[in-house]
Amino acid sequence: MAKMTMVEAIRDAHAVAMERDERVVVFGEDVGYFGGVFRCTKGLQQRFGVSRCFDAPITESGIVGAAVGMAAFGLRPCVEIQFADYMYPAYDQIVSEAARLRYRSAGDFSAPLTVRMPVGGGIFGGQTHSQSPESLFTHVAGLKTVMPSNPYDAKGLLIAAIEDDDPVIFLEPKRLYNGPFDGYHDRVATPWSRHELGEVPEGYYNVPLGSAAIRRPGSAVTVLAYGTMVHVALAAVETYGVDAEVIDLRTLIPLDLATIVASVAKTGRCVVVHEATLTSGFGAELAALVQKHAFYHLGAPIERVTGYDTPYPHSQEWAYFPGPERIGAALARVLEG
Amino acid sequence: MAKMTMVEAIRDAHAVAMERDERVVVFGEDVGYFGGVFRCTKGLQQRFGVSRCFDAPITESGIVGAAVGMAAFGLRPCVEIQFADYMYPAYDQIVSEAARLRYRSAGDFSAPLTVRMPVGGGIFGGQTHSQSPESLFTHVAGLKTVMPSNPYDAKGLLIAAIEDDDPVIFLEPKRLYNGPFDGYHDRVATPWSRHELGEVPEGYYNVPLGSAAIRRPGSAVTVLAYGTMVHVALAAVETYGVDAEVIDLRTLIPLDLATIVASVAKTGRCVVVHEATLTSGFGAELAALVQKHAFYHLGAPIERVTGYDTPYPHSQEWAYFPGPERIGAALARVLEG
Amino acid sequence: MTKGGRADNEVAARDGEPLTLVMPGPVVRPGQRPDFSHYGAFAPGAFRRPAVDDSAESMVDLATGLIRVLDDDGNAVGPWNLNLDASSLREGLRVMMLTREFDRRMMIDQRQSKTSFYMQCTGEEAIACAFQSALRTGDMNFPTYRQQGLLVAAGYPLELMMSQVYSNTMDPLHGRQMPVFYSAREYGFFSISGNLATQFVQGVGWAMASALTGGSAIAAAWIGDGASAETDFFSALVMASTYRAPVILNIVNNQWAISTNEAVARGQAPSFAARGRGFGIPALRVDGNDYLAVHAVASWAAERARANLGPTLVEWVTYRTAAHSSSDDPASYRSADEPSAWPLGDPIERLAKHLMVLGALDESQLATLTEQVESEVGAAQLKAESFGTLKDGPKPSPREIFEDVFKTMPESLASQEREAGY
Amino acid sequence: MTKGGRADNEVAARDGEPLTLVMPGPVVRPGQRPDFSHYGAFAPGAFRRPAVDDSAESMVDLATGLIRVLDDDGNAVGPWNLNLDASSLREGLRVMMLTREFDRRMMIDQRQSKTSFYMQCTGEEAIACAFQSALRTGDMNFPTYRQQGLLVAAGYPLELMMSQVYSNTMDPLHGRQMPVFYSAREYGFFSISGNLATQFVQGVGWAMASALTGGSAIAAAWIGDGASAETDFFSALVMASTYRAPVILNIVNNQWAISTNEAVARGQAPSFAARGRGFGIPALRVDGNDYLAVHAVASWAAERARANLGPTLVEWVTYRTAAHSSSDDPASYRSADEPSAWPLGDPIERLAKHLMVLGALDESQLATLTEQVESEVGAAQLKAESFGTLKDGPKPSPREIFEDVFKTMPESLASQEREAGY
Ligand SMILES: Cc1ncc(C[n+]2csc(CCOP(=O)(O)OP(=O)(O)O)c2C)c(N)n1
Ligand SMILES: Cc1ncc(C[n+]2csc(CCOP(=O)(O)OP(=O)(O)O)c2C)c(N)n1
Ligand SMILES: [Mg+2]
Ligand SMILES: [Mg+2]
Repeated sequence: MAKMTMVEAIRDAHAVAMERDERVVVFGEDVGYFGGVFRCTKGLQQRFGVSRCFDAPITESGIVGAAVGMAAFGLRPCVEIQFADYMYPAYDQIVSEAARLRYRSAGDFSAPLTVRMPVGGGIFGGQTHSQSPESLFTHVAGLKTVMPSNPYDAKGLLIAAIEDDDPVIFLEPKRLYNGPFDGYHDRVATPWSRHELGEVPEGYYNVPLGSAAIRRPGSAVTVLAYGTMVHVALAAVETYGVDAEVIDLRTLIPLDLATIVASVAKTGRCVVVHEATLTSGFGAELAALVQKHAFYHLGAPIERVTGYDTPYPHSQEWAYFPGPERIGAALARVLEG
Repeated sequence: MAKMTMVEAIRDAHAVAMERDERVVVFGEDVGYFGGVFRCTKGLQQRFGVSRCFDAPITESGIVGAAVGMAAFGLRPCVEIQFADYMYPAYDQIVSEAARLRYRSAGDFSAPLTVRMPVGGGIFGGQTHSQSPESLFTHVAGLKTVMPSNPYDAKGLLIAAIEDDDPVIFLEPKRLYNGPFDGYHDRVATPWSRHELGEVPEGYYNVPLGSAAIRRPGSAVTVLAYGTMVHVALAAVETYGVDAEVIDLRTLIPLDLATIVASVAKTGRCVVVHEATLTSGFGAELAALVQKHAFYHLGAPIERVTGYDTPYPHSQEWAYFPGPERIGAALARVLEG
Repeated sequence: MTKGGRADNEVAARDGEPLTLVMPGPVVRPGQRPDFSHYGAFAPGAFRRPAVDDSAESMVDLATGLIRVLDDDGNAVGPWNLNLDASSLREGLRVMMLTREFDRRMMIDQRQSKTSFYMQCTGEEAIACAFQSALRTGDMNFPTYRQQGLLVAAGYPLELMMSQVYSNTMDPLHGRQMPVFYSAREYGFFSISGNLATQFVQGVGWAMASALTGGSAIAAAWIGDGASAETDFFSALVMASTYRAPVILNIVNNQWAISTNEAVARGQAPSFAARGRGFGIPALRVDGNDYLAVHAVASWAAERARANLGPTLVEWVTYRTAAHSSSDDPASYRSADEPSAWPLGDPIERLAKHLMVLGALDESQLATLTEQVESEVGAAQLKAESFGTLKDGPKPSPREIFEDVFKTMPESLASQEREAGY
Repeated sequence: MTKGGRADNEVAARDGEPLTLVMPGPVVRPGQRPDFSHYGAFAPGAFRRPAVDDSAESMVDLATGLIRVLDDDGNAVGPWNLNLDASSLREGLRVMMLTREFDRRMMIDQRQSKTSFYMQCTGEEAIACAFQSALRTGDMNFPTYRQQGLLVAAGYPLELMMSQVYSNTMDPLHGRQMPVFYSAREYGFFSISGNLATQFVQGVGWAMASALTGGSAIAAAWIGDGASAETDFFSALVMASTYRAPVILNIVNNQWAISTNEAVARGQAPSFAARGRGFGIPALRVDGNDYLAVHAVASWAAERARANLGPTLVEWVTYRTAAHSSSDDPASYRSADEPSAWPLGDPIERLAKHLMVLGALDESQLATLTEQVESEVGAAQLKAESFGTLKDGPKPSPREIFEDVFKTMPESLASQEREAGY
């Protein structure tokens, strides 16, 4: 075991995957020599050579489009989009191509690629370095969508994503890269080295896609969260002293519905938390599923605590961020309900 | 009043808008000389000249990108994407640019453009001529999203969309272009000329964005639908003899939540119907909203009847389409619930 | 300084004239006389054949020329004449004729509702058929919907193509794809997407993968004149230029993109091949209705790719004789006389004439060949129809809706399948 | 035929060598000696000045040349020397110096947390400043984040720029945008997007709108060397070429895109300007550190646009002396000696020298100018800071989060605002 930040864990996942499987190639903007603007691919080019890890021109459609061709050839490309906010030029290749290749060719070709991208706010990135576009992927049949909340999962899930035979969108909450973030932006941050999930096994392991983790068992209300918001939810639950069961979804597609439904059946209350904007965010799907599958257990309407339906503002970032207070208020509402 | 198909109504809406406002320009692939592959812009170039209606090269990002620049200049571009399935190359310009221009420039610039695109299946178009990507727009703050279900609304809503000061995504159910479609694909089709909403006033009028229409009042269950599925839902309700209130949303954003909630408060049951795939479809948002705002009225879980979470298949189209039978089964389930 | 400051800096320039735009379109419209004189200037044999390792810069003229081998009298002339042997030429003729006959039958079947849709490549057969003859096993095409000739020339079973068109129980794609959107990995034919241009950059990626793994297979990507305006066309050029990928980038300029003339996508450029100039990619414009020219240029480009000299961009000039698709009627947007006025002729007739000039074919042999081709297609059709068509007979199971979304079906989809009850 | 058929058709080609890719990168990395000799060959005054209505074809050489006016001794030479009067030159010097001083102060402020982020244009000032001098009121720039010189040269109030950087209560963008993402319609400066390249095609659309309405205003779009690989760069070229839009398409080649050398985006092309060749768009490569050359070429391109001669593509060659942004440290990816080895010098020093050679500036006047510039920026800063910075003082209201999403706030958003309780 080693203490790792999420950046280090992601780097390590790459190295493990590249070591085990020659078909894994890594590329993207600033990814090669420099090792990525968040340094998630640092050292890979030196270690594995320029044919395994290299710089790409600034063309997200070119990067993903080429990766689809490489995956169809038989490689396992793992590419980085510098910020999720910049994935849109690649969206056609992801949605129309990677996601449907196996289906449309009846298995004659497939596209086992991984597309990594940092998501979420909290770094004063304004509207173009803060987005959480997960529901733009979860709506697309043929894609798997993953968002880790800690170094242990980040490594295990990324290895699983690269090993997966289908395209995986791997969303990295950038605010978690160097330490857990509980939403109290004005308090002193703790580093991953002091968090239990900053303990990361060396070498190979994986965290299977499709299984959620219960981060805090509880009986009063179920909180569904992923990525950064797992930590914020845990902080809110603690601050407001609520006996909540906090579930970290880890993968959105495939979704671990069984764990969710079992929890809500037990608690009878549910709050969904995400940083993405409210309308048609993934929280809508979660609410729709929970009301369907746990309807007769629910004692109050499911609440969603999310980003407001606006672009991510720059200087008002902390007024925008769905922090512990808003979660606390929602918990109070569902517990009253 | 005149009898019009939906194609004719859309054509007429263009002509009325272009006549009233010199700033309206219309362009897209095959849109100029030929008048569009669905003939929705036929005759406009002859009538208004090549500077007001013209052909574009096959570059959706170029078309919408140029339209954003034109709108920022002060024009009112109304552009056609040949099929919604081909909007992805323009998605960046829609999401990152048109939708956020007013916000990011604090009103210094705005992007009052309309992007029209045919949606939906039922014409053996397979996975690339059948999609209903509405929830990829409803998730984006700054966009309005409209889907008419008949010629009267199509004309009135398109005029309202072009007049709107913000970007509007105008989704046209292609299966409705030439007649209402009730989902019974093997029965004889009726033409719009025999449908009351095929009566379209000549000249100017509009249907304001943001107001739903109750197509059939009822008390047992509320059915929420839009586009083609309004007709399919009405047919299902009739076939299965259910006293449903069928609401045609007409615009998804802004959503007429008041009408929806009032109806569910009355009926205590709700079925949401759309052709788009289930997961993270707009039905998820509707279900999330309804359970939140009408929780204490609901007697059964909200059901969603939608496209399956797969690409749209070609020859199995009618096995895929969420037809009257599936709606009937869902109605039965919620009424039992 | 105030914002008025800029006015002080005004440069002396012509003033006054209001700005206008150019609105490109075809030279003629219905009812007018076609004019293809801009292609008239290029004589067969007129353009040199550079060494494969010549610089892109040294051959910029070839992007606006027109490489031709067959002249009007059926002779093969000039430096691009590779003197292909008669049996290869006869085989070329045969696969072009097969392709045309296949199209003809499928078009009739579409009218008879045996399929929902069809797209012919009439008049463009030489491009795909001759190109395929320059490829090797393992190479991969990334085609559009109008390169059925690649499959026919590669020997892909016609009954499988037909079954795909019919969406029957022998359809390798299980009815999921629209007609003509074939996929045949083993025959070097990548799954066709309905989205224009996406395949172009995928082809570059495939070629990169081949090179990254030290392989020897090359890729060929295909696109139409109209679709070359699409962004992924340029993504492909960027990626190919940056990494010098072993790929042949083919633009089929058949003069039309549905109702839109090639002038709209081309803009102020003198040719589509000229696009390559900006990327340092050797670019050639070629008579696409000339089997010999296509074979020669394809072989040259393949040789460049295999020799690690990188991508080649080729514009194949041809004419879309037929409608865009079974949903289209060109009468309303182009002159009815265009097909006959087209100066580069018909590829099948031209190759047949050449074979006759060579003494390698006579009228009776041609008649026999025609019969063989018709009966081959007829036999394939009988077989395919026995597995059903869209209209009649057996059909792929609706369960196929749920398969192959993922390698392993997730529970959420399995439950949808259960609910569907198929 | 069987699928093996293709093997029969194999062409004779060099065999065996495994395929490889080229992996472009900079000539040198940290610790190595920089080499810019590829720019060394271009003497000031060496390239002709074509008539504005000359064909694109006739000037292809200019896309790989380097148009320069100022020589190393401070003389203005050659056909592109427009003999600008001394007061215009002094004004050019002043705005360049203002821009640099502005950057210097803001960079310090970023280190002091008065703002979250900053981007300098150090060494690239001539491009934006001289370019703006060729525009007229009503023309519109579609800039990237490194053209602050356009605003400074247009006389936009420095305190408003600073307020935007500080996200304070005078920020015209109400704190919503990241620092340096200005918007100033009245000053011909389009709202900056964080998404690279999107503005390039919007600029073409704006120019089209001007022409469609018979106006006389032109547009200028801006992009970096790295971002020119982005698809919307090509959408812009397609649209501009197709409609011959009155737009100037500017590529600022400052050699780096964060850590990525210009060679990666450029690929096998000899220059970025060369991209224009494939579109029939006149394309010129220019010494971007030469105020006189920039002014002359910008004026020439503007004249073309105004005279309905359509788009011009210009590559401005410069060097990004500073880090990419306040978040970047170039030491780990490029040689520390690069800035000093850069052969095209510093634009401010070069123009100052020229003015001295002309006898229009002496050391003491320069010192005075420096003082004036410092005090102007200092005064603006005092004023701006009185409205707050990101760190201290008043801030835009959180209610601004909810405004301007739409012209009229929909009820769904109003209810979110109410819930937020701001
Ligand atoms: C991204 C995208 N946009 C639009 C279309 C609709 N469309 C299908 S074919 C076609 C014309 C293509 O013309 P061209 O590239 O010249 O090929 P050709 O049909 O002539 O072979 C269009 C616009 C599409 N399939 N995909
Ligand atoms: C679509 C998109 N992809 C990636 C980025 C991240 N990014 C910001 S600046 C930059 C480098 C741009 O380099 P260049 O175009 O040369 O401009 P320069 O910074 O040198 O002025 C990158 C990759 C982005 N902003 N937008
Ligand atoms: Mg064509
Ligand atoms: Mg740069």
